[in-house]
Amino acid sequence: MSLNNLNPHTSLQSTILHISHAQCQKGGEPLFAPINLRLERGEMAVISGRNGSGKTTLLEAVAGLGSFCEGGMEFDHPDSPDSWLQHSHYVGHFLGNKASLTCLENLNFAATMNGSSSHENQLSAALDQVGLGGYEYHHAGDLSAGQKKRLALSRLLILNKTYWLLDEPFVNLDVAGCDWLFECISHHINNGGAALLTAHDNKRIHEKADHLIHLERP
Amino acid sequence: MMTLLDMGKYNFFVWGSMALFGVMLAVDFISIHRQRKQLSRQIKSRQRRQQS
Amino acid sequence: MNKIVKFYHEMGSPPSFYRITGYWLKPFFVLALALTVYGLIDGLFFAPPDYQQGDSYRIMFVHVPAAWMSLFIYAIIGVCGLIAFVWRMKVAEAVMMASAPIGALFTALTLLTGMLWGKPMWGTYWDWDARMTSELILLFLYIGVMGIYSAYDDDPRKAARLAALVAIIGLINLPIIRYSVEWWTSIHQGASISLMGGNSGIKDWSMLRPLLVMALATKFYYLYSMLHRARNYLLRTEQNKSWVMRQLTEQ
Amino acid sequence: MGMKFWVLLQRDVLVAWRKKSNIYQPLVFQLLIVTMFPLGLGAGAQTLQKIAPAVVWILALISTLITLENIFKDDYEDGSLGLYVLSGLPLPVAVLAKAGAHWLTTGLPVILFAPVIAVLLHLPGYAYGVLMLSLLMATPIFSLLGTVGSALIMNLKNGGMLLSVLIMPLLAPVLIFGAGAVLETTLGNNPNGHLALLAGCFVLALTLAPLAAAAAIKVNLE
Repeated sequence: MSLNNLNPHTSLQSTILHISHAQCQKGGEPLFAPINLRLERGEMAVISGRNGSGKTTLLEAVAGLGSFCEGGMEFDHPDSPDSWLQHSHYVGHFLGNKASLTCLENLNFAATMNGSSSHENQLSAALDQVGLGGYEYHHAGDLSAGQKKRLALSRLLILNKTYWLLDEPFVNLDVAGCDWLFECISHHINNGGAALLTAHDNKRIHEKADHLIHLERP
Repeated sequence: MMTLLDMGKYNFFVWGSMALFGVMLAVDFISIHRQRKQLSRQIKSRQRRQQS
Repeated sequence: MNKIVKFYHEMGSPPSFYRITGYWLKPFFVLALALTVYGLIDGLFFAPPDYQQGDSYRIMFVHVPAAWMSLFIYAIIGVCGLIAFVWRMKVAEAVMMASAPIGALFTALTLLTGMLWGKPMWGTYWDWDARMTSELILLFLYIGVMGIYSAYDDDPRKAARLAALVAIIGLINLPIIRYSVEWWTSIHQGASISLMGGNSGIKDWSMLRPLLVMALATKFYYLYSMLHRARNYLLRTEQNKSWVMRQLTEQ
Repeated sequence: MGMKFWVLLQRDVLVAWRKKSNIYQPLVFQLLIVTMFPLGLGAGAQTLQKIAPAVVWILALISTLITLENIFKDDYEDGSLGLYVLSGLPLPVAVLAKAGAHWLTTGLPVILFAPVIAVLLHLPGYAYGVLMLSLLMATPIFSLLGTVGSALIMNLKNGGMLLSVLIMPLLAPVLIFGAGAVLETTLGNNPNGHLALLAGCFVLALTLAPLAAAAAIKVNLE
């Protein structure tokens, strides 16, 4: 699987994501001790913690689908301050594929919703890259768990967003998939992208991470 | 005295309404206090659990 | 002027709201009890019988105040819902969720006493009269608010905000319901002697006095019951705050 | 922004079209229930005719009510809610798109199917026009209020019952005006009063429901 036609990122202004002593809560109880993070382009942060420590809740809060009960986050971007949604994409535990739509339709929907061009060949090229070559007209519901994960990850290749928010991306992927994903993330980082992901059993990603956040009890 | 209480043939309806009024407000009154007692017991035991 | 502002600020913060309203509970209850006893005795024994309905109209002294209360309390729930939703005030959430049960109770009381009054007056326990129908729909509004709150009982803050939203939607909808139901009955069966409409015709002060006394009595009881539940609500939702423990150990 | 609105609407119609069940479900439900009325009331044309306006209307309302629950529930469960909530498309506009898609896939078939139910209940011929017109104005209201209800119970496992309790008071006036219009025509009077008020309710729902649903989604996502 070649990575050459990964579309280059937009102009390389310096953008920084600040998360300052943030805490999330579930049922009125704070889930983890306050955390701080300063994520710039070209960096990767990995969040780890035992099950139920609030990794997904934290990632959803950063993506904009949830909220912080303490502290908060700012995204300072030179020309448009509150454009976090334009610069980030979230692939969550619930992958976001519509079961009764085909892979192409799912991808096309995600692309148009985020305003990036969606030519047929570009979409199928992305599907090839994630190893879903022949599955363009296959219903997303009939795919295996790993293939569904790949379909969700293929969105990242189409929407050129600088900040990738991935919730346990390596789960359900086979060895080849993990290698490809590791390769793809590193390529994204080297090209001036940034990634914030949760993973707890993958040694390789922990070594590559610039920031390692472990969620402690509150 | 009895004539005073007699509401003509509407005894059942008038006294029924009054009884209903009394009973429902009493139920509300009792449920408040039961809720209160149960709540303070619950909080105190939680406090003891946290200190121990 | 700053006395009022200070009072407003104090009522806004849960611990001082809890402490201040603690003193008002006893007086409200005593007042409510006294007024009820006086109103009922006055209404049942001293008010003259109605020339048309004889003594059955005395149910009005319980039915009409309850009906007024059911509407009055929903208006309060709607306003508190608006405050709680826009300014996220904990005390407004407490007052809203504390008023809902007592409001539903008064609505149910109105429906039941209305049926008991309907039997002697119309000959049937239930008649789809304009006021009774909108009272029944009001009961659904109350059940809606309480239902959405208890559905999300794992996260009290979110449950309160959703209940506030449902209360606001209900408040906007209330006049529409009353108007459409009024309009609907006026087409089908002409203006029957509606239960609540009857009292506006009362000229006799000795009939009106017990009614107003009872209306006041139910208001005081509402305040007592609501403040009590609001304090319980604050205890429950602020459990891990320090002031809760202090308050409990004092009493 | 308009493009995103159409894409979301298109996707929803496509999903509904692929999974034909929620297009047929209301129609089969109506047929199922309408056959019970003659069995219960006897097949006399007079009795059926008297209740026809109300029954046709109530069946249309209830059959749409049961499909309202999963307007947002499906999207919440498979995660695609995040795609359009985080896409920069204003939430009320997204809600409008969802309501429009739901209306196209369930409201329209209910309107087209209503005459069939009316024939089964001996509704007089001259009332069909007003029936279709009143349903044309009412079914969008069902969809719009449905988005509010569905957004409120989005992450509940068994919220269907609660949705009906929340929506019923809002639908009461719509039912009064809608069924009233059809009833008036069967009695030979002029239904314009009812239809005008129904149109009023429609405009109210069109403007307020998206705001309420958007607020409910924000609260539910927090």
